[in-house]
Amino acid sequence: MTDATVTRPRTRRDAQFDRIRDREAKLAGTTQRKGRFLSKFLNNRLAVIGFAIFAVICLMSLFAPLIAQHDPMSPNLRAIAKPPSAEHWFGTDKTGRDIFARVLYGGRVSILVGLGSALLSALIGVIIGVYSGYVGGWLDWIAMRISEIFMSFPQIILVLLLVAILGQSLVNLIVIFTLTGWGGIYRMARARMLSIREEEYVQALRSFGLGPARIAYKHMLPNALGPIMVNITLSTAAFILQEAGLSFLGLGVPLSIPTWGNILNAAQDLRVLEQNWWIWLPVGATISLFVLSVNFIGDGLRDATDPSQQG
Amino acid sequence: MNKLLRTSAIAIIAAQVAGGVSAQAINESELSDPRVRQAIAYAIDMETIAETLFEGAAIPALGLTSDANNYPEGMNSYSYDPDKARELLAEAGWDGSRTLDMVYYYPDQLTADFMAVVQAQLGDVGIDMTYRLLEGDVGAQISGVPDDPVNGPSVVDWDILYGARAAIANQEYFNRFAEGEMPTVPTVDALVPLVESVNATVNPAVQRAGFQEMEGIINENVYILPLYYQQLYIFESDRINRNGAPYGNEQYNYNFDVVNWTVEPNEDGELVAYTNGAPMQFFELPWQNLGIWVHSRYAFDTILEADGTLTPIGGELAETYEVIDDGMTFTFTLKDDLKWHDGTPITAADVKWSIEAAAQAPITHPVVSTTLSRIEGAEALASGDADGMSGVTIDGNTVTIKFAVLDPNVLLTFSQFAPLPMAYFEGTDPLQIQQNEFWQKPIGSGPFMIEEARMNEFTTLVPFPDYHGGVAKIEQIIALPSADGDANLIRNAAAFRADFGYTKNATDVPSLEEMEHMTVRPVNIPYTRMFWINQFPRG
Amino acid sequence: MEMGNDVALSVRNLKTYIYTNNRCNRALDGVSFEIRQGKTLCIVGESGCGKSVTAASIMQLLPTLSRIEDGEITYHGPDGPVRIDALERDGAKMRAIRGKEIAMIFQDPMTALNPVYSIGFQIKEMLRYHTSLGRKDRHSKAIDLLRSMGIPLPERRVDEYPHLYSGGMRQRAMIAIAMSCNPRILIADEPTTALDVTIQAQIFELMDTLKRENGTAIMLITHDMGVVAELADDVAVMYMGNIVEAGPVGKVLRKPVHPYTRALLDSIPVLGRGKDQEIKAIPGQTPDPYNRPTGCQFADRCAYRVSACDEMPPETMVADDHRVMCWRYQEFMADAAE
Amino acid sequence: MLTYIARRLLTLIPMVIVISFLIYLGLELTPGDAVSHMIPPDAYGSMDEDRLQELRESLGLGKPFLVRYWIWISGVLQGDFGYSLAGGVPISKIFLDRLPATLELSIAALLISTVLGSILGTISALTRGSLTDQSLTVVGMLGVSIPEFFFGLVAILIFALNLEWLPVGGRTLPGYDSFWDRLPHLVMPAMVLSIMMTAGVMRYARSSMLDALSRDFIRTARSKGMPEWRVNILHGFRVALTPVIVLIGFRLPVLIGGSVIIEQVFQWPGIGKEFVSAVRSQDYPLVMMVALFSVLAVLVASLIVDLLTAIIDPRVRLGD
Repeated sequence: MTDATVTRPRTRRDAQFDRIRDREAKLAGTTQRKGRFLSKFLNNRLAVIGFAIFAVICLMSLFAPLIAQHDPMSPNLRAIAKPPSAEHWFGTDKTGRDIFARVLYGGRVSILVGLGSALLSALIGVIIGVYSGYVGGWLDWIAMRISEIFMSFPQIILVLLLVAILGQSLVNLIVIFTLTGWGGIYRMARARMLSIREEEYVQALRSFGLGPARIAYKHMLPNALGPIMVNITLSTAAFILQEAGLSFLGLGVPLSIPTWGNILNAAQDLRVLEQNWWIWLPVGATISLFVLSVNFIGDGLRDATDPSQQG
Repeated sequence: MNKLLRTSAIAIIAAQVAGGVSAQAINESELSDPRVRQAIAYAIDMETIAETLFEGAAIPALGLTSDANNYPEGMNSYSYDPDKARELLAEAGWDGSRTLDMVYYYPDQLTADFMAVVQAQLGDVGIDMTYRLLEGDVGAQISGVPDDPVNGPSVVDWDILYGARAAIANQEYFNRFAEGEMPTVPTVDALVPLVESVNATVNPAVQRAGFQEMEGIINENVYILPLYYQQLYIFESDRINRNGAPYGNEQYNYNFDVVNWTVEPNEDGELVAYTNGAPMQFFELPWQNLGIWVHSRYAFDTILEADGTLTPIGGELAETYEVIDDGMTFTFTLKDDLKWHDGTPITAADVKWSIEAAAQAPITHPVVSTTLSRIEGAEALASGDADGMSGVTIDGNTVTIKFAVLDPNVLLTFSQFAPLPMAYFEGTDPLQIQQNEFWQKPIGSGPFMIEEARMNEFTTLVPFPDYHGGVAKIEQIIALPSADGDANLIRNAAAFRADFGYTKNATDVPSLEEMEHMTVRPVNIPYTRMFWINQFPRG
Repeated sequence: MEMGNDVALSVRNLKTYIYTNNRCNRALDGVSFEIRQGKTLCIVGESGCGKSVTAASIMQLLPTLSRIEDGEITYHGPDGPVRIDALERDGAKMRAIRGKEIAMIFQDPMTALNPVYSIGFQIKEMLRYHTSLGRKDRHSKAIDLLRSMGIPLPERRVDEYPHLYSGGMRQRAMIAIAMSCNPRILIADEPTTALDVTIQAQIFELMDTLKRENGTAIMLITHDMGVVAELADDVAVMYMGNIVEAGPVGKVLRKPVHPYTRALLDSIPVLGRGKDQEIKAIPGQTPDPYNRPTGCQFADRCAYRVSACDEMPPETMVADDHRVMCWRYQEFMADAAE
Repeated sequence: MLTYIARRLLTLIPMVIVISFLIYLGLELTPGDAVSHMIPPDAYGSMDEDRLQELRESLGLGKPFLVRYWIWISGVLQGDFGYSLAGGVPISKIFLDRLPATLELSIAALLISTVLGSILGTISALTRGSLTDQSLTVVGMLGVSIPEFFFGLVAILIFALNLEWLPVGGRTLPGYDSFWDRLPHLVMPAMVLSIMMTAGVMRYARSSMLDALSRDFIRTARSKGMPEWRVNILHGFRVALTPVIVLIGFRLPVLIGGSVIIEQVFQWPGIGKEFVSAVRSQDYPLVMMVALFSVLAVLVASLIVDLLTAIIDPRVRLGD
């Protein structure tokens, strides 16, 4: 028994420890273990919140036609810049379009751009990176040089250059983001492959006479998936922000298509900024929440997949 | 002023159009059928758009020119009438299978909003339309003319262009209707001689008759659909006192008597005024945008002087001037003791050189350039057969200009034309005159001279002590590089960093009006926004 | 166990739990022992048995997510006994003990030294906080220490960074740091595991010399029975957070009274017994630390298991300096005697 | 060291040449050129196309692509950066004018984010799991989740227009000659530009610090009885610093890129603002030089990072 005269002062941590200890004492003997990955992810409160927000925003955008009561494209000149009401939850914009509907439909495009470009660049980066990282040779050399060229630009400069060269359109924007984004994933995948390549099970597989493609994609790739997923989430966040930034410069998705960036761009007008908060605040908050949620997810994934991070 | 123009327009449209429209397509394009174009005109509720979206900062248009004196009786106002539009479309056999491709080149939000509204209104009568912003080489994309002036196919790759014509001379609105000049309209035989006639006379009555006839034909057939007249809005802070100087078309040079303006002293007791229009990288040649930038307004004087409506009213650098020989000769005498900002005298030789250089410079304003190209010897100079224009002669302070072809806008041109000091351009190819380093800190002739020019940051101007019209009272003008339609203009104005200036951007107007220290004055200017409807079949 | 005057440190019923991953690992579940002045106590056991946690508890160097639940750690210093477990973890009093009174060397000299500071800096840092030596004296003392640890050219090497040292040299440097303030107790946590065998011998020789010359009490954590036989005065055998057997080295190694000690001894080759010696692996596996048996931790792997083993056995004195935690040590002793 | 730097710089040359060729080729493929951008579209309808063609010829735009590229690249290699097409201003002059502004902004943002980010990240790591740590993490995440132009606009609304504490934009005004005069202009853009990076540095410093604190030598330092500040700062932070510096080094060019948008928001007369207008007006020589400059900045920054790492971390030897 601890001598009462010499105990250290209790801290917040002690209470936490007591809780764990008591719970363990109760559970002694029973076992209930989820997969380590899932349990770690679920234990990360922020990641779970992030995933919930992400899912809600995605689903609402996906089912926009069912949720939105108004056509996002149809102006109503008799209801211009009206504040939020029962009829228009987020109010109307300067042409009387329903902002709630626009945010939902805009989400479709913005998420498509963000997630689509991130997935595409991951696909390209992984396909090339995994193979060239494992096999090496001239393919690796060329891919490496190309990625070096792409990566020696500050991203925004490269994006602007490509916008100038390819022109402004939704498809072009996805292509541009993919072009600027694949390099990072490629290098990461390649580096992972280089280290995994030295592991014994790979040597063993090779001795079984499996083809390099099969070894690389079927057996090695799964071991590199964690960081790749993290990278996809972070790219998604970055691309969505960049889409908004390009809209600000007037070089983003054409204004005829509602995207979060295009909607938020109305805040450039000082009067809108000062007087019509509902035109920019909901969409600004949506972008930020969405990006935040993606970042939370990425963080959770990182912790969950990183074996070096215990506790 | 706004109201006034509108009521006069309405008075005229009260009369009914007496029709003479060939109501059928003249080639394979449905848009060559006037009924389809009329339907488009009826489908767009410009009145409501002007009132709501543009918050009154647009005047629904009737004709191409905004001057009601140019309209014949019985102009059709095409007031919003969707039923009529549907009826006309049905008559024309419009089956809705075609989606019109609308293009525009203004990158601002308001234009995009306007496009969205037009899209909805056209959709309402059964015309599907998509819109897109033109990028890259806009000029090439909007100006190609088909080889076959009736059947096309069109060179431009769109159905409707939303754009504008900003003109100082009314002829500019119609000149493209000359034979084989118009990218969107098959040659209209009735218009060809009319275009010629308004360009070949200095008689206002003859010109007016021509304009009226052309406006009538265009209105009836909707060859071009004028949408609204752009006004220009002069804003002025309560610190500025113009002391009675007039307000006018700020995009061009007019007599606004800046010498006599005053401004409330700042904390240090200095008379400093802020404006916008400072250069970003270089000062623009004042022959292109004739009065937009800070230097062309304050640092350069023109030969003649115009009033706020750009009607020439007297000499500026010229003491006296005269048009003789039925308009074929123009002569003027410079004031005595005129000086450039570097203190050297302004000579007739500077003027002659400037005329010759402007005639060769590639980006000279079209009206000025047309006038100059009609001077005797202009062709020889252009082809390189001569070093100067034989039609421009000097004698002491007097310059005499002989024209080979009559030009209706001589006085207008010279009221906008600012000579440059030739000494700085020795050895410069007029083609590359803009590329001269002179434009980092130009030497001018106007009431203010450029004190310091930090590109993209600010330009300061101070009174020119030797100015022929007296020394300006404002001690310093600080110009920031924001411009018309730039969001920064409003921010600067809100932060008391814009004491006077102008904007054409309808979005800016309410913002400026709400600022307590700001007064905004609308000015009618010749600037018409319109739809060019491509009436050639697309290739 | 008698409490002699020569006791440098006593640990009584120490319980240290680790709380990572929102779970509770009862890493030490009631451990008692003493370290005597001028003597070497070896703590042996498989990895994960709690040896290092014991050392960390004494130094109060436990990971953040862990705490001493119960028990006493008493340091018998020159100024009278100090209850270490009651001191604030990184408080001034604890810090005054660390390094100065009790010093520690670690398993991996590759990582235990800070790569961005020179060896000299890391020795002098210690002198600066625990002695009143001036800057120059500290420098020459650092050189002396390195020299006495057998590092060649100490004048030059004192300013070199750890990555320029070989493994063995790093551990010597580590010992130099630890010994710089003449601590009364030296805790060595498997100091040679990461080193070559030849280097091992040199390091141990060095430690033994220090013990003899300075009277330092040494607590040596190891899993190498050969080392124990060589260096130890006393031995404590740990298994899953308990000391299952403790006593003088001669008794414990020669006549173990706990089945685990026996199994441990049988599982390693002993130098000198020849090639034919029988090596027996311990059957079964150590239990999941988060899911411990309620009774004797070794029961699952023990040939002597009976139903009584489902309860925790008490510490029993076999002799006045030899104790064991086993319900059936008598049966075991009887068997062993045959 | 010097030979290493020289060699690294030499390897940059082929890289830069390839990149410049690719950019030149890309711009070549876009319709239009600087001349067509000299004319406002509203006026284009009445311009004399032949005259413009002459101007094209005189600016050398009519020559075949490879010839133009050759003229350009040989000029650059001889130190002649060419002239901006629109105004004929020497590009070297544009650079001299704009670069200080961009550097001033970038360095200010870099300083703010480095200091703030590493302090907050270290605090976060030292109080790991606490409320402070969690709030810092969430705030940091929020910082990287809000579009920066939006941040900028709201900052202008609040600090410049409502509170009138700071100017709306620009870098200087006539008579503001010293840095201190100009400082109020710098505050908002630098703060806004640094937000994202502060969050990034904080996050990185936290994990780097956590990593350092979990290392064995920290335990060694504690076992030596060192005070906590010394353990955390001298031993932990010092080691955690290396990766943070690497990150910051790599961020410098990103900052130059990131300032593109901030320069627009705050009318900051820097390279980024120039780049956007050059891209819009297809001023090839200028676009090329800015792009090349930014590429060089990235490559040189990575070289500097390598050198810095070598200075900070004695284990690192520069590759031979």
